[in-house]
Amino acid sequence: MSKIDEVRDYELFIGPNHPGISGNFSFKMKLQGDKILSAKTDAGYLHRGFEKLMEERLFIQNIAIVCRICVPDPDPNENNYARAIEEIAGIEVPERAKWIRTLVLELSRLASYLFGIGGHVATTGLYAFSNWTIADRDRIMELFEELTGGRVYHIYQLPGGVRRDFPDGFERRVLEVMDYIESRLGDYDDLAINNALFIKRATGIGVITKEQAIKWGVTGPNLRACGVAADVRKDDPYEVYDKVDFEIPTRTEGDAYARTIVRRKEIEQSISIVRQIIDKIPAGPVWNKIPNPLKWKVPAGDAYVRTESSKGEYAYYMVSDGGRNPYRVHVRGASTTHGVHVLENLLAGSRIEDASQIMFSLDACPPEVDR
Amino acid sequence: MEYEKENSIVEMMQMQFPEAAFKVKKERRIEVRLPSARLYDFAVRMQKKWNFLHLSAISCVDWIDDGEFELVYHFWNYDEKVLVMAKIRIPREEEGDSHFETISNLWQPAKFFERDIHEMFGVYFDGSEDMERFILTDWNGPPPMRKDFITREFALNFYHYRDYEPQWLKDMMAAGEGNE
Amino acid sequence: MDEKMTQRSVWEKIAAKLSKRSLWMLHYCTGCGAIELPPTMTARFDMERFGINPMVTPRQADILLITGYLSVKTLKRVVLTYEQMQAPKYVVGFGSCTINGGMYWNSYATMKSLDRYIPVETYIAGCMPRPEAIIYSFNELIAKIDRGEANSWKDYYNNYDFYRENQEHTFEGPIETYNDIKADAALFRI
Amino acid sequence: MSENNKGSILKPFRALKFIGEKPVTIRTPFENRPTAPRYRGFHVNDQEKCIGCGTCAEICDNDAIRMIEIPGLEPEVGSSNLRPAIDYGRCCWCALCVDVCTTNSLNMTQEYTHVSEDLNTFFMFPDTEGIHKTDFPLGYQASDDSNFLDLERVEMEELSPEERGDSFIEIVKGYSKEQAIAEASRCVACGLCTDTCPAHMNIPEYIEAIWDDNLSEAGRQIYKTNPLPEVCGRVCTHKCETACSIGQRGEPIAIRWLKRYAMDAIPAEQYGDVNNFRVVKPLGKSVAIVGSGPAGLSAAYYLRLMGYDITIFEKYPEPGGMMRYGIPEYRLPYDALDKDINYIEEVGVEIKCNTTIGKDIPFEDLHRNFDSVLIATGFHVGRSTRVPGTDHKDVFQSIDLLSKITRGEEIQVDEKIVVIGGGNVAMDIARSLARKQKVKYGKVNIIVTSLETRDIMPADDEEIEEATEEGCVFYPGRGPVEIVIEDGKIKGLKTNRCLSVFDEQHRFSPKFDENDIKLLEGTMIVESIGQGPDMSYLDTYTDKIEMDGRRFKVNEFYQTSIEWLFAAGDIIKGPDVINGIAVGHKAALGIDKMLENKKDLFYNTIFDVLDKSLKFEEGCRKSSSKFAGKFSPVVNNMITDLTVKSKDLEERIKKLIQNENVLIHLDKKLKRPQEAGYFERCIAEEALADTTSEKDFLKNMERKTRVAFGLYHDLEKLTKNKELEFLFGYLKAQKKKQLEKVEKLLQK
Amino acid sequence: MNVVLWIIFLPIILFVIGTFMLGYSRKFIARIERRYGPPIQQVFYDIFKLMNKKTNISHGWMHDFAILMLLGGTLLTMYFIPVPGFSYFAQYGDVLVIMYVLLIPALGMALGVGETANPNGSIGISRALMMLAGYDIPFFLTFIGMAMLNNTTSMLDLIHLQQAGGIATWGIITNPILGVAALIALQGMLGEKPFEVMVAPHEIATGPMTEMGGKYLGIMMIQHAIGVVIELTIYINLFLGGAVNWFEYIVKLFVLFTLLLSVNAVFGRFRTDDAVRFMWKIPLPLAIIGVLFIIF
Repeated sequence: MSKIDEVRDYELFIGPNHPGISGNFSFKMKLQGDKILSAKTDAGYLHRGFEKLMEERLFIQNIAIVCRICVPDPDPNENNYARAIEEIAGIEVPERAKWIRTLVLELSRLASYLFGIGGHVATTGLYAFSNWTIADRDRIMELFEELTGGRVYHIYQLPGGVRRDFPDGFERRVLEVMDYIESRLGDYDDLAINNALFIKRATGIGVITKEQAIKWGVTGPNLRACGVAADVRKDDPYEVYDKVDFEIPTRTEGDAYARTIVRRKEIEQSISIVRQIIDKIPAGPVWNKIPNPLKWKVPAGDAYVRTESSKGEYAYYMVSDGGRNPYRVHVRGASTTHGVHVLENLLAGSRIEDASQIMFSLDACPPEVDR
Repeated sequence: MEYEKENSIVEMMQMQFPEAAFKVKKERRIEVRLPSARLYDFAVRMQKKWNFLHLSAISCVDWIDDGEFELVYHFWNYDEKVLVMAKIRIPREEEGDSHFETISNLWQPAKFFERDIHEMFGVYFDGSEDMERFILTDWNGPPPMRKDFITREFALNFYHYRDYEPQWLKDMMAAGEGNE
Repeated sequence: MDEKMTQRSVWEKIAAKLSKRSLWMLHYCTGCGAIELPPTMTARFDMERFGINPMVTPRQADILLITGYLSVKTLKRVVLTYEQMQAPKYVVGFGSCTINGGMYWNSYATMKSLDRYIPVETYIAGCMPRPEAIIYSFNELIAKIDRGEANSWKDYYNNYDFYRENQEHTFEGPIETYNDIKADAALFRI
Repeated sequence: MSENNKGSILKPFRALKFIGEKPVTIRTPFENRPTAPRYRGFHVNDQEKCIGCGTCAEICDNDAIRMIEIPGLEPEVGSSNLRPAIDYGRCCWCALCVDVCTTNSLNMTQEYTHVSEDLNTFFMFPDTEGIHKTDFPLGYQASDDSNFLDLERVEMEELSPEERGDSFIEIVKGYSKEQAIAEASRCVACGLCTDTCPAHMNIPEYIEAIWDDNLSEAGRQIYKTNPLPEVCGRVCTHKCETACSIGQRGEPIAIRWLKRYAMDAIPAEQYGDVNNFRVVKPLGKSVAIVGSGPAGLSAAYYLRLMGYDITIFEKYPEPGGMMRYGIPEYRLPYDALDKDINYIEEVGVEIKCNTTIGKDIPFEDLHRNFDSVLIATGFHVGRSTRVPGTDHKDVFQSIDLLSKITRGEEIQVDEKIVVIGGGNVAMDIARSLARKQKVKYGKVNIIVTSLETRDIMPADDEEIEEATEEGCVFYPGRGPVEIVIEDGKIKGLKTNRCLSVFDEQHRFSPKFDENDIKLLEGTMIVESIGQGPDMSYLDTYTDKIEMDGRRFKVNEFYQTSIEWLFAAGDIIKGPDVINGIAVGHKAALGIDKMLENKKDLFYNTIFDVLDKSLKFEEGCRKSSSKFAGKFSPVVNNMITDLTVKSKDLEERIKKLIQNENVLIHLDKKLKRPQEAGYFERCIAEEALADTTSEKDFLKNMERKTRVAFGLYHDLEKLTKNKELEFLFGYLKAQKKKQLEKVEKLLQK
Repeated sequence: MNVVLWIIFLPIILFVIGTFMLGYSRKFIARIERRYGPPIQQVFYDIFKLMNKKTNISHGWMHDFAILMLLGGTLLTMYFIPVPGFSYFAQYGDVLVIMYVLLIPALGMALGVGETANPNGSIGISRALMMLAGYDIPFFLTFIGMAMLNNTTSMLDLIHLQQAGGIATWGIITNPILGVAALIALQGMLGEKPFEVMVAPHEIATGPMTEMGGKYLGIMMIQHAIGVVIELTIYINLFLGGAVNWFEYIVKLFVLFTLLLSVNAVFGRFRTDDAVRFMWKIPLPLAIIGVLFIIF
């Protein structure tokens, strides 16, 4: 590096309180002008030691804390946790509970996508769009509130089923909300998705090729934006995803815009899944009683369960030694790849104005990294 | 036959790794226990030959009573749609780091997981380019995920907790004294 | 408190009346409670109606929202951030975690009571608080400013040693800050 | 959205249409916007319904629920004086507490706004009104569909009435291991049973051990307060099950059967190992016990444990007293009884049977040969109804018949028998006679009549049911008028209807309807309306002992007015086995105190520890130490009450005894996570004073704890506590500091 | 005497108009975002609050001086711009002077922010200067064009000419090409989206303002409020026939501002280089064509 370069290089520490970072996260960038030479992520601001806390709590108590691992999309956590126990202990889940769980997962996905694309568009300065999507997301929050009793943290999926059945008329209101969101999609497209300026900004940013994506361990919508039609819901079906009909939208460009488009298209798929669920859901009990949770030992064993969260592959590795507490729970957050080295790889060589766009288009969720 | 696909994969792998113990856990889940020295070979073959392109995660379990760490590698095959959990055990060092070889040159995600395990358990992966502290940069204690570290104990000892003296309690106590 | 109120000059009263209408909060998601901030900020609950706007740098902000738990790593940044904010500044603690550790009461990584590290103006119960509760708390804060009672920030200047001691205990060593709080206190006569 | 979408610059302007549209903003956020009906808001607790079981505190993730003692609230059977208070600095609104509540008293409202600068307001005592005393509709409520508790008991297999009708084989088959574990897993370890049990057995602990399949631990826990578990596992009146919090909405835990399972599963020869019995210190002093009933055996066991030489004198050929001679074999097989008694003999208690005090040995001799005497002779004389005709030869006392059956003597069994009495003894004799009838005549014809109507009959429901199944016919609510005798033979019992048994002051004063007369036919009448003591053996002492009404006047340790003479069992406090055991245990402590004069030591240690804990707490508060504030203010007050307000030891002791359960409460505190380790720390500090090594420390600590909380506290758990190790480190550091300070001073 | 009163009150009047316009802009955008938005006087509260801050961290005398330079430059510009009823200084200075003094605030800001040594601020300033290069040339050309068209460099004369001829002689009618070019440049000058690259909260945390708090930010906001009015006034004076009275003036201000805001509300921001490229690709050629039209 020549002397002049040395002078021109400087370090910029972005975060943790920076609007261009999704959540409490930061990275150190080496810049030359406004070109990023290299970036180094720095996580741990949200570290609470979940995996450790879980080891010191009863199985039942953990259902209240797992949802905190990823706040925008908490339900895959609950689902993973419940399913891991079910797999180890061999607990059967009633059919209706499976459908309800799928519904909850899809609603959560919808909410998260609305949040995610709103966030991405907002990084380009188009705040009207995020105002819309987040306001519309609130409708889904209200559905959750009605079903589970909580807006954000649902604490709803128990090992063996779900905590409560639908309240009266819930199906109708779900459909209403779905209709509403569907009716809004046109506005979304007009304002942002088909906005020439947004397209100009988002295309060609943070391009991941198909080969890179697989090598870097990219999953979820980000992988599908690179042309790989992989989805845990299809490949490794859980709950009732093998009984509902849906497509996996893919794009081939692998850039920020493609990622957002994939999410935008998946909103439609999710709406369709939710409608199918409401249509097909069978009657029956929603919870197979587990033993008294204060005196409950899960037999020794281990299980690796995966879900497709809105961010990508979300997996739990649970080990039980036959005691009252899980012996070990390893949380594989979807953003552990996206938020760290995929981000580092993409940032190197890009420009500072695109940094936050890259982060938001990856929809990286720092608490998943930190746990 | 049940688990036909899984069994055929196991058969194929068993030929190459006769010393490994395979088990089909359930649909799309295969468990294999390996001697730790064979893990790297296994990983190379997994990626290059058997097309397990996705490293889903590396988990570490601290079996303190056995004096061992268990490393569990979760490999996913996009085409066959099968997950292989490769389990190895390495000795657990009481003081300082345990050591094991890295696979981060094969899979990039391994970088994160290995770094994470290093921080949380104190297992150093030789050959990895980046083993710096990451999440726990401000932490001075032992690797927290080790079983001999008890977080409740540490927290109660280290942090300050609040002492409430609400009015209703005072009232209640006052009323109680009046009754006596 | 009554004494202080009577001591307020007319100008101070007018100033309080006007400045309570504009409160800028720092756009800093310290914890999971921040998930309810976007709905609060955006169309559904629209807190800009009450003059509350998200601001991106601590220099411009009046309110620091501690949205839930703080890991020690974040706490360090929060202290730095708080010191960079210009007085008068108000801290609002969100939810259980800021009061007595909340969910993470036995975690090795999070602080348990916020008021040991920085003075806190008001707390909101909830895990996490709903947007309505957040707006209600802002309303309370506004009323408090109007009454001239929102003076917790002075405490940081006056009892700096207390806060610094707790900070250093938790950080297990001194931290480097950019502001000399005691000198500032003398300079601005707080 | 084609693949190569360049987008549009004009379409975005469509968004301008929203200028004219109504915004989606909610206009009134300051008011509490109504939430969904299921919302998880602040807690409310129906104080009337709440029983203070603490299950909510138990399941809480965050240690957010603290059970506080309510002054003025008296603990009752099945409800404690604790109530939950909620720390909103911890709560995460997961509502697990609602779903686990045993009574459905804890619910959540739709209220969600609480903003305050005063942190004390975040510690809330939920009542029906909620945090701001404003009316909000209920939100998340307990529902039976998703209740975590297992309300149904694991069915106990029994012999069918046909199978058991003609034999004295034990009816109840007992749990298998799987059944027992399933049943034990239902327990929420609230400890209400412990409060109710006369012997204050460590019920949650042994149930937990059973659930853990750790039978030796279960045995150890049981033997702490009950040396006759096989007996209690079968015939206990199980007051604990009435108190059981699961019983609030479902079937209570089968505590009795679980105890029985645990003891049955441990072979007799392993008792010693299980219990790890060791005589603390042979003292060379001796105690005589008259009567080998539950009270006598219990006192003997615990006195032996303390190091005394015990001799029990028994009138009958075999030990066991009423347990052997009063309870029929189908309820309590002699094997089980022998198992218990053999163990007590094994540990070194000498039982002299066929020795009647007053006849074979004069009472005076006991005083001369032993350091202390405990009389536990029980009630062996049946009471008569004294209606005309009771002196007929075919009128029997149930207690005599039962003991004859046990001794294998032939008894008269007629074809038609009338039993008078509604208690368990009446059931026993009725059912025993029914068996005899079945053998002799092939059918059962027994009439049971009692003053009490069916709903207030003192006998256990299951006893009555089983008796009915076995063919006994009940005529409850009838009082005997006279025994009709014709030709020297009994024709039957003339009864009239009983209107009420007790008067308004709950005194026994039956009122009869003279017009409703009925003859209950039978040629043999058995009276079973109660028993009384036979105190003739006391000889001259009868006059010397102060009486309190019809019973002896005793102090809290069952010491009579004669210093060396203690009394226990039915003659003091009846009427069942478990009370006998409890009284025996306590009398043993009394004897120990009398003989070893440990009284002051015992109490002084308690108060020392309490004082110390208070000072410790104060110090912690002052130095803002991390240990401060883990101790609920109520307990603190209680201790202050005991320690500071009265300096006089006697007065303190009196106060301690006034609240009989104070030790149990303290002991419970030790088990609650919030306050656990608190006393331990204090004790540890004391123990540390004269220790050098870690081993010493633990030993010392054990000793101190044993003395302080000798009866109830769980020593094994304590010594295994991981916290201790780190505590030791902490204390060692403190001590080192102190030493350093001293050294510095010395240097100066 | 009249002049002295104007000198004293003009900044205040323009400041009041400016705050209300900024308040209006927030309200306008809020409606598009489907919410109510703050009260229209909100900006005034904000400025008051900032000026009332108890502590104000300074980064050295240069920092303080630069802030004053920022405000001073703006006020200076203000006096050279004719508004209804006051054109005392305007008769001495012409468009070229205005062009020159318009640059002073930008330089002031550059100096001050340089002193804070915050990289975000430095990036913001470099972006601001780049944008300046982008919009200033087309804007300057439109000045020249209008001056050439009307054969005068005096803004006062330009206004008089347009007012004399009615709507038909308004600059936007006589030379729409220049009008459009200037409008686009004006959007850039105001820093409205899509040219909001200088502030760009998501990218560089409000750029130059990063280290500004309390009174410093307050002064910057006052400057911004007055600056918005000045820049719009220049456009009105050049292309929309100025204003005869204050009513007309304010109406024209709001109409023009609404037009610009509509674009602001529905577009995101350009990347810096795209923004400059856009300025040079569209307004600059347009301006050149416009000028060429006038020349030939």
